[in-house]
Amino acid sequence: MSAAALELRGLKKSFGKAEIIRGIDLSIGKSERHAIIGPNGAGKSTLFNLITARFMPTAGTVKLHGQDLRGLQPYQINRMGLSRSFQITNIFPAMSVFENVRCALLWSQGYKYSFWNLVNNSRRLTEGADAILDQINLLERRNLPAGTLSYAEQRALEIGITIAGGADVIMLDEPTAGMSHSETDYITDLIMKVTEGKTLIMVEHDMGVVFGLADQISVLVYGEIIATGKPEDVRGDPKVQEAYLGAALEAEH
Amino acid sequence: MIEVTDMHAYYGKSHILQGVTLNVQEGEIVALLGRNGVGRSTTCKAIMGEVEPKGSVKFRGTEIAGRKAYEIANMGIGYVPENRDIFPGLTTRQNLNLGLKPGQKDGAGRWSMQMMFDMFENLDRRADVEASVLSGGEQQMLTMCRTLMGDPDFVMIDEPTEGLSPQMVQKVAEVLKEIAARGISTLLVEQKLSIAMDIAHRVYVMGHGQVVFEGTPAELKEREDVRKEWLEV
Amino acid sequence: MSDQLTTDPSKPAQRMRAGSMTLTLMPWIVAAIALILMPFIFTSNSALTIMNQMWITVIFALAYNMLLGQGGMLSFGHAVYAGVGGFACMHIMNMSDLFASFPLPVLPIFGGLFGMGLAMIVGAFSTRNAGTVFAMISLGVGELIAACSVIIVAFFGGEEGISGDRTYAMPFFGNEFLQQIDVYYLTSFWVILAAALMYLWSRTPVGRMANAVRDNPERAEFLGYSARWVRFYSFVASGFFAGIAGGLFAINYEILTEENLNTASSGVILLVTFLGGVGFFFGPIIGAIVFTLVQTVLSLQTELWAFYAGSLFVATVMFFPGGLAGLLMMHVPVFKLGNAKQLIQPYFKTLLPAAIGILGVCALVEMTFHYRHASIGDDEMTLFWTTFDSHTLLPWVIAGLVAFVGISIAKRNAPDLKEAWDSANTAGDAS
Amino acid sequence: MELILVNIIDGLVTGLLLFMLSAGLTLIFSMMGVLNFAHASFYMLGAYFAYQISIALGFWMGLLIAPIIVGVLGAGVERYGLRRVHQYGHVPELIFTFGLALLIEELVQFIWGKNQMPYNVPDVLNFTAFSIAGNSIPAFKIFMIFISIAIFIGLLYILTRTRVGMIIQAALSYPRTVEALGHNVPLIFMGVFGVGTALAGVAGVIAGPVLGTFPGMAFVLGSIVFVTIVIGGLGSLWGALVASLLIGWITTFAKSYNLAMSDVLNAIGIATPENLSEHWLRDLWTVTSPQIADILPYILMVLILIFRPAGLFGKRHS
Amino acid sequence: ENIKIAFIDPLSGPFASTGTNGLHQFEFAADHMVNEQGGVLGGTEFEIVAFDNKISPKESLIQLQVAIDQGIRYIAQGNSSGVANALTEAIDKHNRRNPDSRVLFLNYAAVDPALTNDKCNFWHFRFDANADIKMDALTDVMAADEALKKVYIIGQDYSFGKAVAAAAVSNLSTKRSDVEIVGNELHPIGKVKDFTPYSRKIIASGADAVITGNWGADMVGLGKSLIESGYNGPIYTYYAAGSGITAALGESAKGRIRLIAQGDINPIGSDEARAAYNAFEAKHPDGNIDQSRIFNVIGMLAQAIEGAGTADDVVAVAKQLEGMEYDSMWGGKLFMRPQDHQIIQNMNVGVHTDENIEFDYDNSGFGVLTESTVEMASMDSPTTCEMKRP
Ligand SMILES: Nc1ncnc2c1ncn2[C@@H]1O[C@H](COP(=O)(O)OP(=O)(O)OP(=O)(O)O)[C@@H](O)[C@H]1O
Ligand SMILES: Nc1ncnc2c1ncn2[C@@H]1O[C@H](COP(=O)(O)OP(=O)(O)OP(=O)(O)O)[C@@H](O)[C@H]1O
Ligand SMILES: CC(C)C[C@H](N)C(=O)O
Ligand SMILES: [Mg+2]
Ligand SMILES: [Mg+2]
Repeated sequence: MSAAALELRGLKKSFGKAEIIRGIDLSIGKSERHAIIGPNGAGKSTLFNLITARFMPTAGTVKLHGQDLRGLQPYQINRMGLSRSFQITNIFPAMSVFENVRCALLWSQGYKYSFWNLVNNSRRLTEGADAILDQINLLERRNLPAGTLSYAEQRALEIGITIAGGADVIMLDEPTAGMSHSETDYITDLIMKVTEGKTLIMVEHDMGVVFGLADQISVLVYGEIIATGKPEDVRGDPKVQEAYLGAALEAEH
Repeated sequence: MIEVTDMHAYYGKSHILQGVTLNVQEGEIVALLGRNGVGRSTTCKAIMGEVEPKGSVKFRGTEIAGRKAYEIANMGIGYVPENRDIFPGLTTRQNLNLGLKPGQKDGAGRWSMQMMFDMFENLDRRADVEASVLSGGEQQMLTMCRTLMGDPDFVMIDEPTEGLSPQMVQKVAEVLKEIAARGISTLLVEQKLSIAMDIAHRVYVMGHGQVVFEGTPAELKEREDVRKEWLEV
Repeated sequence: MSDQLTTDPSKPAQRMRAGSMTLTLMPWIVAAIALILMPFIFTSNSALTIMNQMWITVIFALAYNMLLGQGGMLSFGHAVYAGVGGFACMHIMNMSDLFASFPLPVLPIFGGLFGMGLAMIVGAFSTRNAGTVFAMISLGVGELIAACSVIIVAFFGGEEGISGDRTYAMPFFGNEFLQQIDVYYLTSFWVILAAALMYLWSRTPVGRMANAVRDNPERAEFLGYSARWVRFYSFVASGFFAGIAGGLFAINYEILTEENLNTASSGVILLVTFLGGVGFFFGPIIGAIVFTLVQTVLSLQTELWAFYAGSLFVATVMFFPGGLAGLLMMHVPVFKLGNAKQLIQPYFKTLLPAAIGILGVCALVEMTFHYRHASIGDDEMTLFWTTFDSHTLLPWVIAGLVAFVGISIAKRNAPDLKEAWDSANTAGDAS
Repeated sequence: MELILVNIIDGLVTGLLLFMLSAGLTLIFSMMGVLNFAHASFYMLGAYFAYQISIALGFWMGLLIAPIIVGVLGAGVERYGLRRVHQYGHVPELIFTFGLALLIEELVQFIWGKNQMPYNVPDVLNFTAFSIAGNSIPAFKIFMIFISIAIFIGLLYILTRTRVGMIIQAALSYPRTVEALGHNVPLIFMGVFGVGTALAGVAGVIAGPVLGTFPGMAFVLGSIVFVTIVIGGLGSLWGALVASLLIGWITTFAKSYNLAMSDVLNAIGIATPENLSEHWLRDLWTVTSPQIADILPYILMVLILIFRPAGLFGKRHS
Repeated sequence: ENIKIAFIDPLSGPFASTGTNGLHQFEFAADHMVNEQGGVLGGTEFEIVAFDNKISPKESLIQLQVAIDQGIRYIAQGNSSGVANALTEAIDKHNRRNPDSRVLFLNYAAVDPALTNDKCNFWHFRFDANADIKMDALTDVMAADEALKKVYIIGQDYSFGKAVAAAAVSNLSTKRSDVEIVGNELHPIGKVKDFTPYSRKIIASGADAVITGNWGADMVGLGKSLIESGYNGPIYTYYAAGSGITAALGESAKGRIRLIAQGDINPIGSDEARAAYNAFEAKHPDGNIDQSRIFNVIGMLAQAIEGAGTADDVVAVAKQLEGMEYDSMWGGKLFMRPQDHQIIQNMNVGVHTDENIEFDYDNSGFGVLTESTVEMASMDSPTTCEMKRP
């Protein structure tokens, strides 16, 4: 087994008395597309938050490329090449759509906290941001304040910001929620394209997307992973059928 | 029940709704379909008075266009917004409590807090935590329940299944049927065609800020052209 | 509570318009020429003094807006950075050997460095949070340092402050800055330089990220930037430019007192910045100019100047939440559409009577004030270059009539204006 | 020893007066998010109105009517001013109240002039309740204590027994949604603002005779009321009470005892430097407690914010 | 063309009351003493131009510049020695740098001794006794009180308050070394909300007398709270009269407040003064002449201008003022000491009472009754002034 991109060991998280994540061991290999599915409130977003240091784990370790993330801040983790999106849209509402994406490019292009460079002078920044906007079909809306986009457009922008930095581990929390079928298909393709050769970790309730994208699927129920494996295997797993997929799977396909 | 005629709405200068006409009858579930960004949510907001409507909106024969949102709500119209708007700082229970109309007692109407907890066991478990930490799906359930607490006679539900697990989607579909069964009319904005087609009595398809198709789900199924052009399926 | 008091960028008042600032040199050249020509138009010394005061306020307000408009940080104690910079310069002026070793125009840099130093110390703990926590820490630190001014007499000179003499610096090409006009050009040089630097700052990566952190600090963290450090850098930069303003103050007035530090001054700069408009880079410049005029020129005309100033603020926030700059920028689309001509007549028909009506109201206010408070027998008053007896009916009737007629005409024509405005904002129908 | 007792009583009076102001402010600030800089101006209006009414109808009618007028004015300000500004965000609201404070001060001077008003303690209460070692405690102060306690109990009842608090908190984040649930948010906002300012009015009526009724009385109070509610924790009535008392006592004691910094430093083992008058820290060595009494609350606030950003009784913060 | 005098003092803000009252007295004095008498130099009138400095040094300097630009050559100011210190320095610099537009500084109330000592300059004239002179006279009265054992000194924390405290300490130690100073402290100016804690401390110290230089709201607050808290000794003050203070203290302070000032109001110094005061009352029913020295400023300036034969050459006018002797209608002779431009005059100690009061303050029935007078107080007091004359 090659060194995992992300490795979770004995991860636990409680809020007060409620134990939400109850010991998760999971290792996600390099260039793997890994989907995490599970019922509402199972702890999927919490797991994302633990990995990206939005929350402190109660116990256990998270390793990114073999390096322990304990005590690091979100921005430090991001700099190590991990980027995430949010289930509840989290963009810069007052800035233009273009600036939203450009900000996402700054650190990865090495600008750091510099105050001796002018952003407008960098073709690489402008072209990079426009390329992303093109991919997420928002080029036309480039100069609008992001807060005035429709819901689905904001979701698209959320993904754009996440992938802009070119991180090699990308985590998407319900990327297609609120999108229509055609957009969902489009975004699925896009995700497929931009995560080529990268590690993708994704939470999604749309089984079409999950089975279309994922190499590996983990099923999270009540803070525990009850199954991990290839899509076919997971789909057939009776435990999973019972706990999560139920009749829905049939209806979907 | 509700009768919208030639309704227009603007955000600043952009003309979003360009003459929407639709109606929902007593006890009916009507689905409002369309691509992203065509103005379905705006239609709901305009009916609710959150966005200023131009044109006519009649509720049980009374003109409500131009009234304040709380007046409209107190006449018996409920709205479940798409972006959830959970009140942070308040617990799940308190959020539900705020759904009650001024002066309304819990359990006095068609729904009670206990029923909500029975229906969505997730909410029961998280009844007393601050609602802003609920999972995405839980927030979705909470918003719907919160509006129902006010015992509306007509509800507009904006994408209720978004972010819900397949099982929960089924659950919500059942709840929607239950809502109709209790004599409440529903305007459903839904992305998941399968559900809309399954439970709606009638559907409207929107495009370019107008209604471009009206009919039963069965009729829509037959109209390949409409689906191609306006729904991109 | 942490997020209550950042400027909420989704509200129109605070929106820093993206892309509204292009990197052209034109406005700067025009500004520089204007600055050079001003003394030829306003020749008196007092005009120079007032203009100096304006440019100093401009720098200070721009520095303040680096925090408020761009960074979303509301400070109630920003005067201390300018003040401490100024005090430091005052002490340098009084160290005759050191002071004689460099020319005067260099002095503000020291002010900047001291302002920056203090900002680094305070910023180390205050920028951890934005919102109410930041605002209240700034208030507390501001009060603390202002109070120190009367306690730490060695540095702040107590209630009397510290004074010095700018002419002891090394002559600058033979100039000893004896006259106001010399100081004017020094200040003008600095205002252009500082404004340009601050403008450029807003275009740098940290400057851009300041906006991002203002909008959504959490998301910025997930893009690799520490919200706290971004705030810290903005804060320190703002402290630097505030210190420059303080240094110029020291040169211009040759005295610094507690007043340069206290919360009233901090409050004023907030008002000034807001009046101009926090959403635009040049907003604070307008604010500083207008406010200085109100404070110095209007207060010469009427005792009730603070009343008018208060009304101005209230009216501005109520009707033009984008500040005066927002009001100006509203017209940009009209110009772009080439429809500006359509507005001239309706403006003329509405605003002129409105202005006259408001003057009528002011006259009534002044007359009431005079009637109530002037000493007995002192019935004469002068208003708008006319002297009359405030105890007779005629002037009241006239003023009342002017007010009434002016405002009713304005009211009657207002719908036309609105219509014209709407049509001017719609493309295509310019005939 | 006796002085300590006297100071405890004085501090209590100061603290409770502060509480009356901060109670209204915490109501407005925590519920509506409005940093009402004009709050102290409403306090001033309370004093002036009460003075004017007391000339005609006596002190007690002033106590009754002045706060009502102030409350109605406050509600009017919300209705015709703040409500409009509210949609633009909190900073414009703050500027609005800033401007308002300026206007009110000017208006007061316009009407009543610049001198202090002879607004005095009513005769029935103008006697010495008791004396401790030559220090008299006026009956009026005892009266102030009772009024503040009554207000505290009343507010606690309203806040804990009604849904108003919840509705407003919700409306702070999503006013539209709350309205869509059938609550008349504007009316509630107006009510809260009215009640909050009326409370400030009460404080003015009561403090006017003691602290003086003059145009600068609002400015003098300045930002200390904000300090109080921040130390106490926004939205916590108990916090406001505790913080007010704390500030009342701290400042009273600091002013009543001439504790010098050199004593403190000597006590912890740092020797006073030789030739102090030359020393660059000489001003620090000679600082005495009355000199810094008024900034102690600010120091306390900064420290609390650094270590406990939610304040003493504040509910939540990450 | 009128002779303009710029009045630069606070007309708005917390100290507006003192400033406005001063302005009224200036305006009245100019009209009454000069304009109605036919003006100076054969018909030129005085005109007072008011400038609001909001008691801020910075604003004062701007207003000074504006005044100079309007061609004004006489600057009157008095409220707060802090502002006076800034102004005198600015005027000195201005006159050095701009010999064509020199101005004179007529200081009518800022009494920090430094202004006529270390910081003295040729352009500054002080028409009020400085803090040292006043304290000298005040302590003479105190020293006569055999029962006096313990004294408490309290004042505002700025140059003037400090000067008062220093003078009190040095005077008491020479005149009555047996008197113990049980307290000597400064409080921030204009910022104390409630003086109760200070009063408690004063009472607890067992003081028989309190000395304070407080003015404005600080005086009212301190006085009221001392009396309310049960203090019953005398309070020796500089500025406890007029501007609402007398009314606020009222009955409770009767016979307790002693005040050092120049000029006789009760009993009035002369019939001329009585006529002037009555005329003033008729014009300002709510006002007081609580700074009678303002009339002296106008009178002496008029005399100096007549003497110089010009109002434009301020050096000539200043030379006339230097060493001028002037008969004040408020009683006594005034002498402008040439070494330091400090006026020398009779100093009165009066008491706050409602008996034998012809001219009350604030329409309260109470006023200040002169109890004792020191003639030409501190005529020979030393000065460190090294006057540089142009
Ligand atoms: N800060 C917190 N404090 C207390 N409970 C929390 C907190 N954050 C999350 N929870 C709870 O933890 C559970 C898991 O939440 P999480 O958001 O991880 O669910 P999820 O699997 O992402 O669900 P969904 O699919 O609905 O988004 C939920 O029941 C939620 O209420
Ligand atoms: N506050 C706003 N200001 C300006 N434009 C807005 C605003 N809100 C929405 N819009 C625009 O109005 C259009 C319709 O928005 P609406 O939210 O009604 O779409 P929708 O049909 O509900 O789509 P979605 O599936 O994305 O929710 C969109 O193009 C959007 O960009
Ligand atoms: C007007 C006066 C009370 C001023 C005071 N004597 C001072 O020197 O500051
Ligand atoms: Mg989730
Ligand atoms: Mg929508």
